[in-house]
This record gives sequence, C-alpha cells and structure tokens, in this order.
Amino acid sequence: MLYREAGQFKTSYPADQAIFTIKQDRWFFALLMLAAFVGIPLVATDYLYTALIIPFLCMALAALGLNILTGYCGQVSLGTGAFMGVGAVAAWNLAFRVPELNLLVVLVLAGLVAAAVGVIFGLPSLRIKGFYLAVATLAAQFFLPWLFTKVGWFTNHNSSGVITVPRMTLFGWEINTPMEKYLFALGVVTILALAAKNLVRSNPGRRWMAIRDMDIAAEIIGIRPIVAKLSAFAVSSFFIGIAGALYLFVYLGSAEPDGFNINLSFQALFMIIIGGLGSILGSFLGAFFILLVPIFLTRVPPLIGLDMSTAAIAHTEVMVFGALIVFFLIVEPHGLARLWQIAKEKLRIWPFPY
Amino acid sequence: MTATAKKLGDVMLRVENISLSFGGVKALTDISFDIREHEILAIIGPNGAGKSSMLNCINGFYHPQQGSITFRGQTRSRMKPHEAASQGIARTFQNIALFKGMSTLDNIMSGRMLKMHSGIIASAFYKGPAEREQIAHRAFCEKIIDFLEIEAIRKIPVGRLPYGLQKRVELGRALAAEPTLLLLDEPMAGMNLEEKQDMCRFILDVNDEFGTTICLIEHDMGVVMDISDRVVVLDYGRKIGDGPPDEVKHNQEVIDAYLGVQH
Amino acid sequence: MRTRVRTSHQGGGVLGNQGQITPGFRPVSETGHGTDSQAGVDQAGVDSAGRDTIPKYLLHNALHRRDRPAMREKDLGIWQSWNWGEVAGQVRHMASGLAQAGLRRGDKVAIIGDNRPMLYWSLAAIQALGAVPVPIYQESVAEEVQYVVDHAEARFAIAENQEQVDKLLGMRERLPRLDLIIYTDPRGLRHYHQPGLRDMAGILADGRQHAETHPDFLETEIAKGQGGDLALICYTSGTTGRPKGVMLSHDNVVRSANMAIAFDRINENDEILAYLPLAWVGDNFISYAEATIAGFCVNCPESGETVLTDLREIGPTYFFAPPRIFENLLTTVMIRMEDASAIKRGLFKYFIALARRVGRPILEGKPVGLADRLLYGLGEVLVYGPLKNVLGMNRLRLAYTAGEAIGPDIFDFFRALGINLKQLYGQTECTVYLCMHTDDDVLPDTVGKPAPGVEVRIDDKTGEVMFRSPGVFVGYYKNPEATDEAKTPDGWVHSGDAGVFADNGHLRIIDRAKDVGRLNNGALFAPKYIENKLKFFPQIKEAVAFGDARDFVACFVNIDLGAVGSWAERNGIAYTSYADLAARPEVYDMVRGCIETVNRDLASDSSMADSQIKRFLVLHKELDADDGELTRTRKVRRRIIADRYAEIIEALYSDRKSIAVDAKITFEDGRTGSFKANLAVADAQSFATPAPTTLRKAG
Amino acid sequence: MAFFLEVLIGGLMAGVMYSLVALGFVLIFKASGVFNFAQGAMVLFAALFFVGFIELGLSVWLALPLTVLVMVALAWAVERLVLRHLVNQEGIILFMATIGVSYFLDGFGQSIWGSNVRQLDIGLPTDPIFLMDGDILIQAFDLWAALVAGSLLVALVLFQRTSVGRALRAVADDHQAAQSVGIPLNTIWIIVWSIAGLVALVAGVMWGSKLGVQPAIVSLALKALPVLILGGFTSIPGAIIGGLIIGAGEKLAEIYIGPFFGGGIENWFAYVLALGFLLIRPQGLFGERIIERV
Repeated sequence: MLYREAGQFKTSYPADQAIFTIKQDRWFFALLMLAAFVGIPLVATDYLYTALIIPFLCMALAALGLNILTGYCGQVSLGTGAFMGVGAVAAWNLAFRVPELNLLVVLVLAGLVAAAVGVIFGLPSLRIKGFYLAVATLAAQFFLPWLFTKVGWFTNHNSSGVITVPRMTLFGWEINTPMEKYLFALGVVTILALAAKNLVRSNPGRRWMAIRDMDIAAEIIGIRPIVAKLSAFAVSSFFIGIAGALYLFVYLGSAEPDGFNINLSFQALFMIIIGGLGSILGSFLGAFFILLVPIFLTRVPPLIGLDMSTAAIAHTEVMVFGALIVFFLIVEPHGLARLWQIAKEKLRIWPFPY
Repeated sequence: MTATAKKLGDVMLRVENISLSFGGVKALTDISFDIREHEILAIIGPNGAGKSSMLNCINGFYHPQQGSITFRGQTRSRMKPHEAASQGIARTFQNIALFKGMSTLDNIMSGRMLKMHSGIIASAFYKGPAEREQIAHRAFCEKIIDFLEIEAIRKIPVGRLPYGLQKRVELGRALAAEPTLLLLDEPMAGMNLEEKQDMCRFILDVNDEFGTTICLIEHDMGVVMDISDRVVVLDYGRKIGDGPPDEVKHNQEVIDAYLGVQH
Repeated sequence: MRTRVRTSHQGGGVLGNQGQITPGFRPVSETGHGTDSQAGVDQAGVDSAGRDTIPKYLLHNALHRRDRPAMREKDLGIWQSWNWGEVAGQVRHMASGLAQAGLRRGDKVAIIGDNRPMLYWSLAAIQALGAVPVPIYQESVAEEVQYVVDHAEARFAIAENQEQVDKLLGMRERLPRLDLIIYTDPRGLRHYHQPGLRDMAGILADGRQHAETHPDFLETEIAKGQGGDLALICYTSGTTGRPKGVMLSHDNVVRSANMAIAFDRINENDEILAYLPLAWVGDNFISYAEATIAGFCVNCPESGETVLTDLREIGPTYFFAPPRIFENLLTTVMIRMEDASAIKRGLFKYFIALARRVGRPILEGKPVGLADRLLYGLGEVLVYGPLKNVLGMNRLRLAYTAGEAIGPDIFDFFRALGINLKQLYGQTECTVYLCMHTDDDVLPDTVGKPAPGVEVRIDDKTGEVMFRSPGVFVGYYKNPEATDEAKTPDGWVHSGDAGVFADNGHLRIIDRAKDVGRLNNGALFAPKYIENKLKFFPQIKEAVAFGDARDFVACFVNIDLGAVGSWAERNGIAYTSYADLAARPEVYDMVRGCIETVNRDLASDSSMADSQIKRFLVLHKELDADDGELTRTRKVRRRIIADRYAEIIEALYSDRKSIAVDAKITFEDGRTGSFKANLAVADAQSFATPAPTTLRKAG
Repeated sequence: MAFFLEVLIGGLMAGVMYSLVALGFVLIFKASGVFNFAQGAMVLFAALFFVGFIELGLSVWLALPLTVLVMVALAWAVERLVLRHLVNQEGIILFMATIGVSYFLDGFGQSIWGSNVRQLDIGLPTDPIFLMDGDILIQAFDLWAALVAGSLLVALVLFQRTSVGRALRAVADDHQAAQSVGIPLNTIWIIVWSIAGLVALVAGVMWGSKLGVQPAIVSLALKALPVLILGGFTSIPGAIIGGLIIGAGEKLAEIYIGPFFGGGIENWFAYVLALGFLLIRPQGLFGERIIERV
C-alpha cells in the first residue's frame, strides 16, 4: 500500500544488488536509524537502557553471530555463551593489561581471539553434522568457563574471580552514563550488522548457504567444506566474541566467567529460532522478543491483579520459552523475519492478495 | 544441423579398469573407456547398471578400489570432488541438487565460486574489490541466464520452481563454472516432451557454442541417439558396448541387456 | 529443434502476443500547417524549423540532448541504457557500415524482429542513407515474409535472430532481389555459412572504421534527405486480398508527429514501453518518430513473457494499447480481487464506486464537492495509488486506446482511477492521427474531434468517413489502382469506415462502410455499432442487428451462458440447457433491460435515434463458427445468418408474438441433430431524442 | 591399587546412571530418528511427579503407576502437540523442538512441584559394602542401581523381540516399512516416547534417591550426550558401555588429573573425551556407518 515501485528501475548491477532496492525501504531504514541514534536518547530512561535496550543490543549481536553459523551455514552450536565469555575475558585482559589500547582495537582483538577459539571447536564440524555437532559444542560450553575460573591469570588472580571493567574512553570520549554506553554499543552493532549483511550477500554467504542447503552439491561445484565451515565458525565467533565483550563492558560492568553459561547459549539459540534462521533482521527481532518476555511476565501479572512469586515467574518464563520455540518451529519455522517479509510483500502488492 | 557435424578432438579423459564396490557389493567391474575433446558421450544401461556410480568416480565423489582415471594427462587415484571441480569438471544430478534457499541467480553465481576470490574482509566491506568482483561475475551469469532463457525466474527462490525449470537452473549452475567436461546425470528425467526438446537444444548449444565436452546419462533412447556422438553401455557394472549410436543400437549384447535376457 | 522458440514459463502475460492487434486499427494523422500548430509545436519544446526528416532530428538530439536517456532495453538483468549521443554514434556506424555493404539511396530494406534497440537504430540508419525501411511483423509465416520482401523489392533484410533468418533463407530462391541478410543476434547461427548472410557486429565494425576516415559521412548523407522523400513503407494486412504497402514520406511522419507532440504536450521527460509490433505504424510512429522528435526515452522489454513486469518496473508516462489489453487488465484486476480478504474487497468496492462517481470529473477538472475530493484523496492512498502501482501506471500522464470500440465500463474504470486514457481514430494511410480526445473532453463512445489541420467529412450517400490533409500517404507501393480507389482526384481519402458526427462535434466510428445500410426512412443503419453496444453487457455474448431496407431495427441476442447462468442460480431460476435458459421470461426481461439502456443511449444522439431496437428475440442456440455462422475470429457472417434464419427474421418484422423453430445443431462429434423450440418475440421500449442526463449511463 | 579399583568401581556405578538416561535417547532416536534433547528434562519431570505423589502421602506402589500414567500422558501430548506437526522436517528442526520441550517440562514440573531439593527414599539399602577385606568401599545403593539398570536392559532387549519391538525397529529403518507392519506411525511414536518416559522414570528415581530430586538433575542428564557420542546413537549396548566408560573415565580423571588443574574437570571431561572420540570415529563405537549417495 505504501509502496510506489513503478519507475524504480535499475540501470546498473550495483543498483540492482543494493541492500535496499526500493526507495520506500531506504526511507524507512533512514527513519529507523534516526530514531535509534537521536530519538531513543531523547526519550529513554536509565532503567530502559539497562533493563532492555543495552542487553538487547548485546544479545542481538550474539544472536547475529550464531545466526551466521546456524542460520546461514546450518551448523548448530550450543557454545554461544562460552564464546561470549572468551570475548569478554579477552577484552578485559587486553584493556586491563594494555590500558593505552584503543577501545575499538580491544573489541576487534577480542573478537579475533574468540574467532580463533571458535575455529578450534569448529574442527569437529568437518567430520560430524547436525546434533552431533551440537553436542560437540557443549564441550566448549563446559570447558571454557571452567578454564577461565581455574586458571587465575585470566582474572588476574582475583580471589573472587570477578573481573571489573576499567573506565572506558573512546578518542577522549568518556563512556559512563547508560546513554553513552548505549550509543557506543549501537555504533558497534550497526557497523557489524552491516558487515554481516555484506558477508551474506556475497561469496562467503553463498558458500555457507550452499553448505547448509546441500553440502554434497556444494563440494561438487568446488566449495571446500573445510573453508566454508571453519570460516563460518570464525566469523560467527568473532561477532559473538565482540558481543560478549560488549555484554561485559557496557551491560554487566563486572562479572564472573561462570556467568557465560549454557543458559546464554540457549537464549541466543531461541532468539534466532524465533527471530528467523538465516536472517540478519531476524536476529534483532528475536533478541528483542526474547528479552521482552521476562519483562512482560514480571510486569503484566500484577497489572491484571494476580501476583506471582519470583520463582513462579522464573518457572513460567522457562515454560513460555519452551512453548514459544515449539510454536514457532511448527507455525513459522522462519520466524518473525518471515512474518515481517510476508507483511511487506502484502503491502507491495496491495490491494491484491497475491 | 546436428552435433555430429563437428570433428572430434583427442582423448580428454581416460578411464582404465575401474572397479568399485560398496562393502562387498560390486557397483563397477573393470570399466575402461575414454572421452574425447568436444564430443557428447552418452552412458546408457538398465537401472542399477552403475551409471551414476561411474559419474561419481569421474568427479571424485567415489573412489574406485582399482583402476585409474586420467584427466588431461594427469592420473589420479583419490581426489576430492572440489578438486575435480577446480580441474574443470562440472556436473548435474539425477535428483536435483540445487540450493533451495537461494534464488536462481544466486545458485548460478555459486557455480562461479571457484572463480571468485574476494575473502571475508573484502566481502565484509563489500564496496570496492568485492563489489567489482560480484558485478563482473553477475554479468557472466546473466549471459547464462539469457542463454538458458530463464530471465523471468531470475530472482525467484529455486524451491518454488517447477521441476523442469529447476533442471535448467542446475545446468546453469554447472555452466557457470565454464567447465571443460560437463557431466549430466539424467538431464531429462521426468520432463515432458517440450521440456526435453529445450534441454536437448541447450545441451547441443553448449557443446556447440562453448565447445564443452559432455558426458551424459540418459534413459530416453530417442534423445541419446539424437544428440550423442558416442555411446557407452553398462550392464550390471560391466561395459557391454561402446561406439557410435547406430552401431551400438545393433549390438546383440546391448539388445539382450535391454530386453532383460537372463545372465 | 534448433530454432530459438521462447518457451513461456509464466503462462502468457496479459500483454502477451501482440501481433493480432493491427487488423481493425489503421491510424492516420496529419499535422496542421500554418501558424497555430507552429505555436503548439514551440510549446512542445520541439523546434521543427528546417528539420524535415527524422534523421535530422536525431542529429539535433545528438547535439542538444547528448546525455539524456534515449533508449533502454531490459537485458542481462538490468536496463541497459543509451543516451542520444550513443544512439547517434550507433546509427553513424550502422549507416556507414550499410553504405559499405552497398546500400544505396532509394533501396528498400526489410526489417523483421522484436522491439530491439538495434532494429530501431537500423530505421534511422537506413533513412539517413535515403533508403526506405520496410518493417515486417515478427510472427508472420515464411510465405507472408516472402511476399512482402519480394513485393517491396528489398535488397537488404535486417533480421533479429535465427528464427527470422531461417524464414528468409527458406525463401531465398524465391527472393532473387534480396542481396544481403543481416542478423543482430548471432545465437545459433555460427554454422550458417550461406553467402549474403552477415552479422550486424561486422557491419558496425566496418562502419566504425569507415566513420574514422569519413567523420562527416552521416551528416552529409542526412543533409541530402528532404521532406518529400519516402520515409517508410508499411504493409497493412488488408481484410481482403494481399497486404498493401502504404508509402509514407518524411513530411507525413514529421508533421504528424509534431502535431501529436504539441497536442498532448509530449516532451523529452516522457517514458514509453515499446512492446507493440515494430512493423505496426503506431509503434513505428510513437517509439521511433515521436521519440526522436520529442526526444523522450523508449524502453524495450526483456522478452514476451516479462512485458508485465517490465511495464511495472519502468512505469511509463505515455502508454498506447488496444482495447483488448485494457479489458484483460481490468479482468485480471477483478479476478485477483475475488480472492482478497473481505475487508480489502469491501474497501475496493467502496472506493471504486466512489471513483466511478467523482473520478472522471476530478480528472477533467470539473467541480466536485469537497467531501468527495477528500474521500477520493483517501482512496488514492488506499486503493487507486497501490492499484496503479501494481499495474505500473502510477506515473502515467497520457494513455491512448484505438483500433476497436472500447467498452464504456472499461474505459470509465481507468479514467476513474485518474489515468488520462483517451481514444483516437486514424489509419496507416495518414500516419496515425485523424481525430482524438482532448484531455478535458472525453467520451467513451467517440474518438474525439478532428485533429488540428485535418479535414473530415461524412459522405452523405455512403456514410463513409472521408479525410483530407496535405500529409496524406503518398500512395500504395506498386499499386496505382488501389491508390486511385482510395484517393479522390480532389485529394479526399476514403477511410473505409462509416462514421457520424455526434451533436457535440465528436466523431463516432460506427462500422465498416460496406456493412452500413439504410432504414426505409433513410436513416443510417450501422449494425456493428449497435451490436457492440449490446455486447458490452457481460450477459450478452453475441448480437445480430437487422434494419437495412426495413422500417425499424430488430435483433437476435445470444446470452452468455456463464454470466447469465450464474445470475440465474443467484436468483433461483432453474434451467436445463442453453435453449431452456434462453427461453425464460426472466432472461427476456433482463435482455430487454439491456436493450432499453442501449436505446436510451442511441436516443441521446439525433443521428442514431432511429437505430433504436424495437423488437428482439433471444436465440435458442449459440451462433457457432462450426455452423459457419461466425468466422473463426468470431465475426458475424451476416449473409449466412440472413438466409438460415430467414423465417425468424420475418417473425421479427411481423406482429407475431412467437415462432416455432426446428433448429439444426452440430454436436461436438460432428453429428448433426435438430430440436423443436418456440421462440418468443419481444418488444423493447424506445425513447425520444434529447435525454442528455442519461448520456453516460451506458453499461 | 585398591584405591584405583574403588574409584573405578565408583565411576562405573555413576556410569550406570548415565546409561539409564542415554537409553532413553537411544530408544527414541532408533525408532523415530528424533534426537530427544528433552530426555534429561523428562528424568527430572518423572522424578518430580513421583516424589510429589509420595509427599502427597501416597505409597510408593501407588505413586509409581500414577507417575507411569503421567509419563504416558506426556508421550501422548508430545506426539499430539509437537511431533505430528513436524513429521517430515529435517532432524535438526526436531532437535530444536525437543529443546523447547525440554524447557517446557523443566518449567512446568517446577511450577507444579517447586524447585527446592527433595529427599527421595524408596527404601533401597544405603549401607556401604566392603570388598577385598575392607580395602574397597562401595555403596550398596550403587549395586542396586546397577541391578535395576541391568534388569531394565534385559527387559528392553526382550521387548525388542516382541512384534511391537520389531515394528519399532522397522520404523527406524524406514517409515513405509512401519506402515506395512500395520501399526500407525503416531501410535508407534506414542509407544516409544512412553517407554522412554518409563526409562526416564527409573533414572529419575535412581538419581533422585542418590542426590535428591533437584533441577540440577537436568544438567547431570546432559552427560548422557557424550555417552551417546561414544556409544553411538542407535545402539543400546553402546549406551550402556559408553555410560560406563564416561563414568569411570571422568572419575579417574578427576582423581588423577584433576589436581593439576585445581579440580572440577568432571564438568567437561566427558564432553572433551567425546569430542576427541568424534574425530576418530564419528559414528560412535556401535553406530552404523552412513554411506552418502547422490
């Protein structure tokens, strides 16, 4: 209904292969960015930042990373939490031991460390598939946090095993208030999301999807599984690692490596299942959705006058997650992203049904 | 004008005494034949004669226990499919093996993977070298799309396409690699007459315009006799015939095999 | 097996298969000479001073519009574009190349193929050399091609692809004068080694070289051309006998084009989609002559089955289509809406109804209440806008239909959406325009007033439309007899169509002249005109009107079993067969309703008032091509019907209330049988002449 | 030496418990090709209901059949609400679905019975037994557990011989075959999941009476996954032996290697062991090799 596409023809391949080929979409995205960078800072409260928006950004980035591995390359991983941990611990150590290092450099290096670890734990994917691999990644999930706790060096032999983030500055910009942290995180996530989009629409993405859709055919047209899979693990872990670093730096502030446990892994997995496997947008939608549920559960029952114990809420939350996963897998395996896409198609051909 | 009009080059691929078995079950027994430059060679035979296994050996998906395959002078015993691909051997499958999640264009683009080199970093930035590469190869793939007359389905996910078109897209993906040897596993299986005619036309055009050597498996004898320069007949994993179509047609053993005479 | 047949993947689009539209449409036009139209020309931003041939305009564009888009083609996935500078360059090379290949002034060159830039450029290149292009319909069979190429004495032929080349080669020995065949798409032709067959690429290469050594070759050649020279020979597939080659001079084309451009303020910012056959004078005129003179951009679709998509992508501002296409578009819209959700359908119904009420007044700048304007605005957002968008029409500034009568319902629908759809009348013999609607004065059943500088009169004996204008076609090629038949000594041309001027000065084309008769009171009787009006009702499938040498008009009606059948079910009317349904009194009442609507409409116009239908009957069997009552193209065979149904016709003119018939029918399997039926003969009310308020109610 | 044996036996005994959980996985995977991630949650679920019923004052012999009913109902519900709608989806989707189920059961069980640790005593002797004149100490309970596991195994093997059992194996091979056996696929699934439910119940009772019924059981049950990788997804003996290896392996590792890393390697040793093993023999000790065709 809102679309007026007639006359928006493409006279060059760059134009035809742009991320947003329709003018109306470009406007929409521009508005979205405006809202994110200007609108939210104007209206959001500190509670909103810390309770929803900042964790949303971090988890969305983690989900994005997992989506590259699972959604695009078809390799299931239950090790997301652990790789976030790697990123966080690496970033903390870098920031702590080399204070003069630029914050962005810290993040990138942390990401690279995570990528390296990811590749190591990705090796089994060359021999095994599907849930075998899922189990294998559990090894990472249980081994790495243990490693960080047991080997004191990682936490600088802190007796409590807690690592606390030093003050953050970026090119002289002090990042203290929630809003500043938000803007910093937003910047990082935006850039990485764009990078991810670029990856999946060019060679690497095609390589991954080929492996996902039919690995035999992929190999026969000359795609080397080892390259495809390990690159997916590397890139995915890179994103997840940075997500972990952000999670620690702009969200938690201080944490124990144990915190990066299997629950985070499952949370990320749920985000991409509900958001949409194989969709950048889906990672964000999913993250938002999953983070809203608990808030919803804590807020709504009182409103409708029934009070639940925190335990009860916790349990219901777990239940709801489980139910939602099954529901989405049955009703819309491609998640919210597909629903969004369908809605968009409807608008494009309005008033026609098809 | 038919493909037989052109002159054939010298041997491109030589198969020598290939034997292949899966846990005791013999799929191929002591097969030898060769494929010449620019020819269209058809491998025929009753079901379970080992035709697909033969192709799988040639492009390195199976590894024969005995025998050797010599492609363009280099002999190899074990090699991986992607290595075969990088040597210029492309193929299509009996039951379509397209990437269902991708559009027609992306499927064909993926066929050019071997020719595209921009890595993770470049691709992440996209603008610059990666984009230029994409454009260059897009242009090539568009020529294939035009050649196969599938403009109308360029951006449709292949999962939604009718069978006949999917076969065509798969051929497109194979062509995108600019192969020197093209293996087609039953390119016309399950097609109606019109689709078959188109497919024949495309196969001949490919062989003709690009001089691509083609080795195909086909059941439709009419088609085989029409388009192939030479026919190799397999039966129960053994080679029972090899020669020009009409010669093979009158080979007694072949006739028996097709009439199902007891062995 | 090797010829390149495009297989349809998408199940032919609405616009698929265009060749058939030409019969019936034989446009004409003529530019007003003198200052008034000159002024108009200036408004149009086109300065015709000194430029009397199209190639001269091309050079002009190359200078003054160098970087503006001139042509696009959807090829290899994107819209490949050429600006005027590049087009001129292509033409320069092609002209040089053709000259090198031996093309001389006055030679004829056959052009056969789809709407491809290369072919449009070849038109210019050929004309630049003073040779004459002879475009041929791309789907003509080899024999037809052979006839035209041979009759035109073409020395060169430019063929798009293998398919066309095969036709020409197949007829080679019957084409002694054909020296050279040039193909533009080499696909599948690599093994063709016949002499006198060349790739356009080669011609262009030669041309490039030659152009380097002779930089001003093109300019000098073009300068040699004059307005009087032949610009084009269009073969019109005449309804009877061999096609005739209509010779048009540059004057004809240039002046007609300038007039049309001024008339509709066409300018260099317009966009069109060139999808109608290149060989049809209309496309040649709009996509080549007008485009070059006004300097707007022509877009060539990717292939037959992508025309709809391409139309949507381009979103042209100027669109020409025969009624059938608008009809198909409307049908698909309605069918697709059927499956929409109830809300959407409700929305759609409401706003379309609104548009039908206030859409046209708003479009024509007539006064409309504020409330309605606001509602219409809302409708634009919710329905009209999106709808036009999906149809690729939301940039449309000017749309024409012509060739046959268009259903008022269809016509109104598009205008109600705010699309400036108009009709024109013309024929090849005067380069496209005779009469056309002005933006603010549009009627569904007329073709508007004579264009500036065109004289039109109705022959009072035959009722035939006659026209005169300095730009009338030069003559039929190698056919002086036909030319003399068509042209009177004092310069009037027989259009072959019968028409009347409505009271408001609009011309109304009513029938082919030879079918028109007279009532006993001397009033004009045009059966097809009346029958068309009836057939616009979905319930009525066929109608045959009688009245020549009678006291009044009467008619047979065939109901549409589909439409009336479902209507009957909705109204709980049981029926066993067509004959049974046809005989139901309810059906008679319904048909009477339709007829009286038509009568009201006829009454509204003095010249037609006498043609009101007094008596009718619903025929017990469907008129059928298998029984020889219709042609294969479903045209009524009047003579056969006249004697097969003689006694029924008599009954119409007697005062009998019914007649028993013994009908002969042919079954599917070819056996013939017969059955008895008793046909009611019914009367229909007729009306007194001026009833202006009901004017627009038809349909 | 004696100490080593004691550790070894202790480990093997723990392994038996893993095997109990792994059995459930194998049954379902063999019959329906579904990798049932929820098996662990089912163990807790069963245990919670069992202990819950007992706390309501029911006798063990009443609580047991009731819990059995619950597990059958659960199997039915899973088939009805989940499997049936995902029939011909890829395994990976079903796998994720079972993760969902696992979460649901986890939350559901706890929101009914709460999440505090419950003691469960079904009257198994807990007094230590001394072997080799007191050098080696083992828990009688562990022996009982081993006994139960053994008998369960026997029961299952016998069950495989029955017509239903054969039908199940047929399904494993291909679904058409199953139809030909004459048992509708859905019924078969219900049966399989019920049996898996029973196994879960047994495991739950065992775990419960060993460590008390608590949510931690779920994560303990995750240990069954490496067991499967070791033993192969389709082999019942594999599950048992894999369990024993893992159990013994991690205990020994904890005692003899752990100290060098400051202990706690039990948590991951099993996985890393399995991981290493995957690289050598992806199909597990007893799993069949998969030949890929094109």
